[in-house]
Amino acid sequence: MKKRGVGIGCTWYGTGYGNGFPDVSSAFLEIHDDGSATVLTGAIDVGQGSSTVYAQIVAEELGLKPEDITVVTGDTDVAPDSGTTAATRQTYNTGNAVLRAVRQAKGKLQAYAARTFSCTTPEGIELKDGYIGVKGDPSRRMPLGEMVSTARLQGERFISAESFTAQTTPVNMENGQGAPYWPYAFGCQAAEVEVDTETGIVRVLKIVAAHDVGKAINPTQVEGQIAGGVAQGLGYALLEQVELKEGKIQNPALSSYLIPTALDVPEIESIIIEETESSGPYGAKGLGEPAMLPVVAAVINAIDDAVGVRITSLPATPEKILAALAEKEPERR
Amino acid sequence: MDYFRPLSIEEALGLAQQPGRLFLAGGTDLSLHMREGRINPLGLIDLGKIAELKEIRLEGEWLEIGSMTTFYDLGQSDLIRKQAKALWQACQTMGSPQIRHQATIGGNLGNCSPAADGLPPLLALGAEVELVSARGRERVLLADLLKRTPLLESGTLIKGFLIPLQGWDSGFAKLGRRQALAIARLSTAFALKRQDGVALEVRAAFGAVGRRAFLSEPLAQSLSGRVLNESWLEDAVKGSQNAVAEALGSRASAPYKRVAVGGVVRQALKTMLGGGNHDGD
Amino acid sequence: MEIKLEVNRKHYILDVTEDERLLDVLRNRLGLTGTKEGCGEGECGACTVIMDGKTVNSCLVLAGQADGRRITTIEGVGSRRSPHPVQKALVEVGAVQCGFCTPGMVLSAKALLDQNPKPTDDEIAVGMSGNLCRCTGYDKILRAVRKASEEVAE
Amino acid sequence: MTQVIGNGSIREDAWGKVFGESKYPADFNRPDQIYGVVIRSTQAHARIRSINVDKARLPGVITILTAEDMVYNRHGVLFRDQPVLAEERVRMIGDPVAAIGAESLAAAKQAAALVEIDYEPLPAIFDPEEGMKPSALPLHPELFPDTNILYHLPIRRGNMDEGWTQAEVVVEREYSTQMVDHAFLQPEAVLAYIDERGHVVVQVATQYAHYDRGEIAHALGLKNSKVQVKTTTVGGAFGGREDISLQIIAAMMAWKTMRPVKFENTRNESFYSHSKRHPMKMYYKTGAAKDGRLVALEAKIIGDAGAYTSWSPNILRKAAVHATGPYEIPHVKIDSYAVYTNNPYTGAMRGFGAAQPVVAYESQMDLLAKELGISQVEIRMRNLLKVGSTTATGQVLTESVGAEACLKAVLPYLTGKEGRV
Repeated sequence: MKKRGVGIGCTWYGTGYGNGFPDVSSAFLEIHDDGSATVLTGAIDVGQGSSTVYAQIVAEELGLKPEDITVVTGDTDVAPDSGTTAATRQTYNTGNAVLRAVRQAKGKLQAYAARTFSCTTPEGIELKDGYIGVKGDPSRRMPLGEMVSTARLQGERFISAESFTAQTTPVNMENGQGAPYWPYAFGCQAAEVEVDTETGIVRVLKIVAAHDVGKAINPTQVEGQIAGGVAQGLGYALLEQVELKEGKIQNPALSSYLIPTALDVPEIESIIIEETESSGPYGAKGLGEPAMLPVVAAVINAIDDAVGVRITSLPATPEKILAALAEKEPERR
Repeated sequence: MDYFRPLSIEEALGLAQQPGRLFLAGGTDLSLHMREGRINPLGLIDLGKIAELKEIRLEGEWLEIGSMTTFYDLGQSDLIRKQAKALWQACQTMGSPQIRHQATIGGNLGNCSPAADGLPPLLALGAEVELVSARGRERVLLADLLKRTPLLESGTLIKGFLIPLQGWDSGFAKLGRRQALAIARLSTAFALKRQDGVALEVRAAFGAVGRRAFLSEPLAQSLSGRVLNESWLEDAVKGSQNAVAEALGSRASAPYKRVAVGGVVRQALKTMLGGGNHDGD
Repeated sequence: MEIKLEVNRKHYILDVTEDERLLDVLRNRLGLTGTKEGCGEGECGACTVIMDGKTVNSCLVLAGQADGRRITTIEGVGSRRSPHPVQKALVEVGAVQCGFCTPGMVLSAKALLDQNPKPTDDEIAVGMSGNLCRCTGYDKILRAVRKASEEVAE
Repeated sequence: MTQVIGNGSIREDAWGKVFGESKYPADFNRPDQIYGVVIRSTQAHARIRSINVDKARLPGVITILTAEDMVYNRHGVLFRDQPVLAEERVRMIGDPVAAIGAESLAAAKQAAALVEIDYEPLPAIFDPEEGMKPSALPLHPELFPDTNILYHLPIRRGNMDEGWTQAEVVVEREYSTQMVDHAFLQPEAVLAYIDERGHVVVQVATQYAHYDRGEIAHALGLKNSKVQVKTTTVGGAFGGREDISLQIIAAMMAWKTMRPVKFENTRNESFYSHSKRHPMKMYYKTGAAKDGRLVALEAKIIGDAGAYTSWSPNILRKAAVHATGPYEIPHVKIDSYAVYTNNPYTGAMRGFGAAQPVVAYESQMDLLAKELGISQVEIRMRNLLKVGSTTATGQVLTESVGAEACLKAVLPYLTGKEGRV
């Protein structure tokens, strides 16, 4: 018989290296005299899309389009160290470094532009839609490239180097007290599953995933991280296991170490929650890792809801489910 | 290693006279076994250019399937869907689209993995196998062939399969660890000849329980000549569980499979008898 | 041994070894590195190419088996000036992350739509089920194929 | 008002990826390159009596590297406790022992099969709870002379006696999670060469090029400025490309032979060469008051570090800090341990120690709700962290605490079984 159940999982995740370890990101930036810019960081885009986030940050600050920005990463001869692409830290940490860098160069440009436009303060200078000019006075503006180009002929360069360091403290090794991580990301996911009580097979029918990311700099990529995390979490909950025998891996192949296929991952509904994190770029904090956590619990809890058995060791294989059912209903044996 | 691309069966058989040469069908398993060093043939005889081996056709009272027919071609064939439903069903879920495009039904038998998806349906459908070699031709019931060791004498080519057309319904289901790219952990095919709500004759086949796919005669006997109703279905489920328990003996997978086969059999029978999918509460 | 291949509409006569795979021929002899090797056993689909209109895992095809066949690799599908609808949709929907599975995904989707321009959601999922992805959770990939199918059907 | 932030800008790299133009490390070649193969330990724990390479010196073999070829033979993200190539001991199956460089991959593989390694098996530990016993043989005596427990974090808050007194219901269970692999789709590969400046250049897919550069320079005895790590397109990582793998061996082979060197893992080699996720055993005892408020948690978490340290202390710290789940619990006693064994070494993987306790703390919540006769949603709503909450480590959360907002957002999909998710 096939029985359905629903379950939820709520999780939290402290981002960054944490525990007072120096968590530093750096960025170099240059604004070119045609109204484009290049930013260099050591932060490697491993597929999650960090480089696009940096292009967006620079574009946002300079009033340009992301495609006007070149992001150079991962070449140690040219880019500064920005730490590991890990710990859900690259949007927050390197994002902050890039934001600081672009604001530093932009500040110089604003000061230059303020003189040009006889504006009393650099803060009165706005960069928008490819133009630089006086806020609220459309008559006083010019294309950004033109301003940079003019400045260039007068020996002005708009380049910058900046770093950002996350704030944490080490925990006390006697009692664990301290502020080991900042910021924390939160997520909650709900799963609906169908359990076949004869075969123990679990089919996941739907996942709803809500994640607090502070601010979604790129919502499409946030959804991408959520869906990818859900798929990995489903693999962890139901399928994957490195089988060891006296320390030797028994299934070192993708035909025996099974990850989910397109038919194993259900429809995923992503919900983005934005509880601003004031220390993050535009209020953003990370999502990469947290995305895979709640689904694991949601599925285990949904199995219990469906057939009344509590699986306490991952993965929740059909064998474990049938064995648990048999224990619950001895007449099934 | 030598590599041959014969254009006819005769040429292929001639090439196979030399020792150490293997017939190459789709190659999805053979090429892997070679890379892993499990086999080291002196020569490969690629059957891919012999058009005659790729045909599906009705011939009198028989449905003939060439050994080099791919799972994809079988799964697309109206003839197979109408005349050999269980086989058609097995072809929809075997491997992945890429594998189905390449793997052949003859290779499935020649490789003879315990989990070969094509064999339980062919067994249930009462298929015969046509073998050819330099020694001549032979037609043998698949069920009998699967009892031979080794399965094939060297130099023997599987020419094709012949399925008798005697009005059998059939159904297939399998159990894998995931929904695609899943090696069958258990598969079953049932065939049934019925009249006025009575199961005149039944065949029941199982795969991935033991060394090779097999037909369960006692189960078939116990289900034949009875009215098709709920208790027949439950007896089929229970009988399958007994058959699988017996076949697996003390294997580690036995405690799970001997129970789980119930659900798989139920699924195969439902698709065969109609009535749609049943859902719980 | 000599084989004749048509790859991306170009004809080749190549001298290959008997145990060479189509994947090796494409990557090492023809320099077509868009075809990826992820597992070497036909499981992940990263090495997917289209052979005579049907997708195959090029890691499971011996060079000899490809003799006389027409092959399309990712290098033969679309271009920056004129991307295939599948490629365009994958980019626009945000279905590309690390990208290692992407060429295989494009070819599976293209072959599917060539054969069945208006697939159902289930047919799309089945059509893409021979390509593993570890980053995207498939969600956006399947949406992109749906989007491309709507464009193709127009 | 932001213009670019908050909209789904298209990623530039996506175009190169859909056309198959993006280059991953295996897609690079250089003229005259050598093909490398690593010979890995077949023993979980053994002393190496001898490595005999005489038979492996076949035609086409250019070089055979062992530990002696390294200027400094150790690497590691926290402690440099992992040999680049095995010294007197191997501690896991898959430990790199030697590397062959040859004119072709086939020649390298053929030669690799002819290297004779004489192992003297040593007693091995496969269960961390066995490894914790005082009688167990220490696997890293140079770091920890008398124990295999390389990290222990106690978290103490409140008063446990008081906590259990307040508890109306108590649920006590054991949970365990398995070892898993990152299974990124692109197996490790690297191309190393000496450029026109005489610098060592390493093209690789990594999560941290600057770390790789430092470890390579260190092992080769070079300055950082003479080593360039150029990151190619990365085919997924998920933590599995944090510990360095083939980079140092390839760089040393190029440095020694002055020829480009290419290594490309098969999927099988990939499984044996990179870290895994920590299996954890988790003993949980949780108490809640009648109204559903959590009052006490006692948890013991044991993580299998495998053969080397990698990130284990940080991972078990993360497990301990997150053991309460996103809930405020006044009385807490948590102990987490990382333990060496002779299993494959474990390190970073998406979730980094916070992925395992999820199973335990969220199962406990459902079980407590059942005991108390309240809903799974209710028990969570009563305990979720909010602005102003204090965590088990005494940290006060001052802003951006979206736990309740996340739960509330999924509620419309959770209105009982009729409503369905």
